[in-house]
Amino acid sequence: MDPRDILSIVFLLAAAPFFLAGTIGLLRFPDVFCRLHALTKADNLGLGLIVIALALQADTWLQSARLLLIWLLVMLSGATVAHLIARTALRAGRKPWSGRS
Amino acid sequence: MTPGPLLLFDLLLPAVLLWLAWRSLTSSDLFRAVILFIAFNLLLALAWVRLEAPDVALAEAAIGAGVTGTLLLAALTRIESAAGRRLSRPARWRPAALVLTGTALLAAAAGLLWSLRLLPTMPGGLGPLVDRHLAESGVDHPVTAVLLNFRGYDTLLEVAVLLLAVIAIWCLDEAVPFLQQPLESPLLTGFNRMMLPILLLSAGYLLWLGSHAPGGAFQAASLLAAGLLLALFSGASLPAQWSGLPLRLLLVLGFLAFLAAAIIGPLTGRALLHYPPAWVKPLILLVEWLLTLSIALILTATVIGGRPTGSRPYPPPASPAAEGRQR
Amino acid sequence: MSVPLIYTAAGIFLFLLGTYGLVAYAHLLRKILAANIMGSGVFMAFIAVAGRTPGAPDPVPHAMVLTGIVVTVAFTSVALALAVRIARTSSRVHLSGRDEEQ
Amino acid sequence: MTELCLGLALFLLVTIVLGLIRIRRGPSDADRMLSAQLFGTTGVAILLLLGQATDRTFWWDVALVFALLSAVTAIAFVSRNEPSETAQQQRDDHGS
Repeated sequence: MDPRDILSIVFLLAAAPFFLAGTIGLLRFPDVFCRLHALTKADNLGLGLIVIALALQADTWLQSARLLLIWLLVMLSGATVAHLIARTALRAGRKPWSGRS
Repeated sequence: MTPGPLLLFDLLLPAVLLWLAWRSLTSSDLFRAVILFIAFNLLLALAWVRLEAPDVALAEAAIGAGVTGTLLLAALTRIESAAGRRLSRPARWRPAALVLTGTALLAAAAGLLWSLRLLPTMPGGLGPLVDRHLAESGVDHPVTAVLLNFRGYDTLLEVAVLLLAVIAIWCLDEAVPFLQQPLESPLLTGFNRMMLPILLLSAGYLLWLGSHAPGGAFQAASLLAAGLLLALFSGASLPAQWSGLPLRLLLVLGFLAFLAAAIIGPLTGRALLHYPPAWVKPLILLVEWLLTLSIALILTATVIGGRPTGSRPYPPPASPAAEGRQR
Repeated sequence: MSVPLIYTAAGIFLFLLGTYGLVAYAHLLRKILAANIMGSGVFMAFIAVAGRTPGAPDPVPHAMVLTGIVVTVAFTSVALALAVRIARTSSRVHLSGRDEEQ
Repeated sequence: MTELCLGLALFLLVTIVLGLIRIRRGPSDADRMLSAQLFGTTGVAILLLLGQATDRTFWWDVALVFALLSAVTAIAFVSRNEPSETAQQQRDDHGS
């Protein structure tokens, strides 16, 4: 097991909790805005760690560049969509959650 | 035997697909049905990946995630603005009818599954035949060779079907404003300014890829169509003088190019769609490029869902009354 | 338990689910969704059966299913345009003569 | 290594199943669109892992298409739900 494999395994194992956190946040949080918060965690960090792990395994630089591009695109569209959904919810008069309501 | 986790994956994915399809059909609120259907399409692309069908997975992802979702949401908006947002429940069945239909469906399922067991696993299918003639097809990827050369007839008529779809839609109604009121969000325009070139490049990448790996005209066209839709969402529209003859020419261009390539055969003493061996490769590339452009415009036109009116841009901008309401 | 068998069975059940949806609902948009699900079921069964042959996957079913997916988009868009047209002219979205909400 | 990739892909599919609960329960349309967006991202992750596990990197092209198009449907949803959200939406929301 050369160091690259070990590092990849570490990163892959580190990615799992972020996806889990994203999903549990999606289920447990009280309103849209918090859930958006949880969703983008899965995007940025969960996928990012997977991309790093796979980039370590990639044989050529081109493949790791492709992985990086996919990750950047997911983050770009994730951020835009999160903003637009939050804006629509806010304009529809949905107040952010504040304590025991 | 497939490795452990993969088998579990293959058991869980169909179950999720069936559950999504069931929930999509039986949910009372229509919007929820559409969203569940979009999620169903997303996971369907994963099923094609598990079935070793890369081209189909690409097409499902590009068309399912990009065009079909937007098409359904746009149509739902128009239907609800015309017929109101009422929840609809399944028909109240008399018990006899329910039992009859239930048994018929289950009998059909049992029959199909039983016939599946009798199906002989004949070796190879048509794969080896295609591989033998792959060299003359002008491309290196078997699926593209089948699509554009060996079974070019299907693809030619398929583009004709797409064209007929646009003609049918244009006969029904004039184009309505694509948005009630434009989404003036600075983030969206910034996102579009970044995404449109990337989508254009990726479409070119998929098109170039099609000649030797999974990819091709249809997947590239749906990416281009998604780019055009993004532009439409931020209020862009084709100016009036371009939405007349030029648009119609571009829509028909792909089909005409394919037809011309097909007719070269009989003109030079060969069968229809039998390209002269000397310029098979350039011919197929040219046809694929023009097909991508035309199909992208056709898919976008189907989402706009109405014919261009000579005087106004296509699709017409949001009506001033709506703008008055805009904060 | 080979992988293609699971997906063929799933395809068959998707087709039957779509048939039920097509029959049970009067709302046009639901019928269009049901028709799409039926199409996906047929494609899944077709490719899964094709996947049973050993060796490299057979390109011909893949090409035909690819064509099928594109044609499905075409017919969905026409059906939706018709549904919108019906909704606009008769402010109802189902064809049944009875007026109660179906 | 491939075992871990497959295991993680299975784990991500399970998170998608959990996400289905939010689609079912989500009071407002925005929540449902949100979970569809999460499915897109998790789908990209699964595709990358499957591509690595089965050593075929053309699955990464499918992931690229997913990444590119995940925004289109969500923007279609947003443009549909501009301020004209009905009051029914408000009642829907008090459920959460």
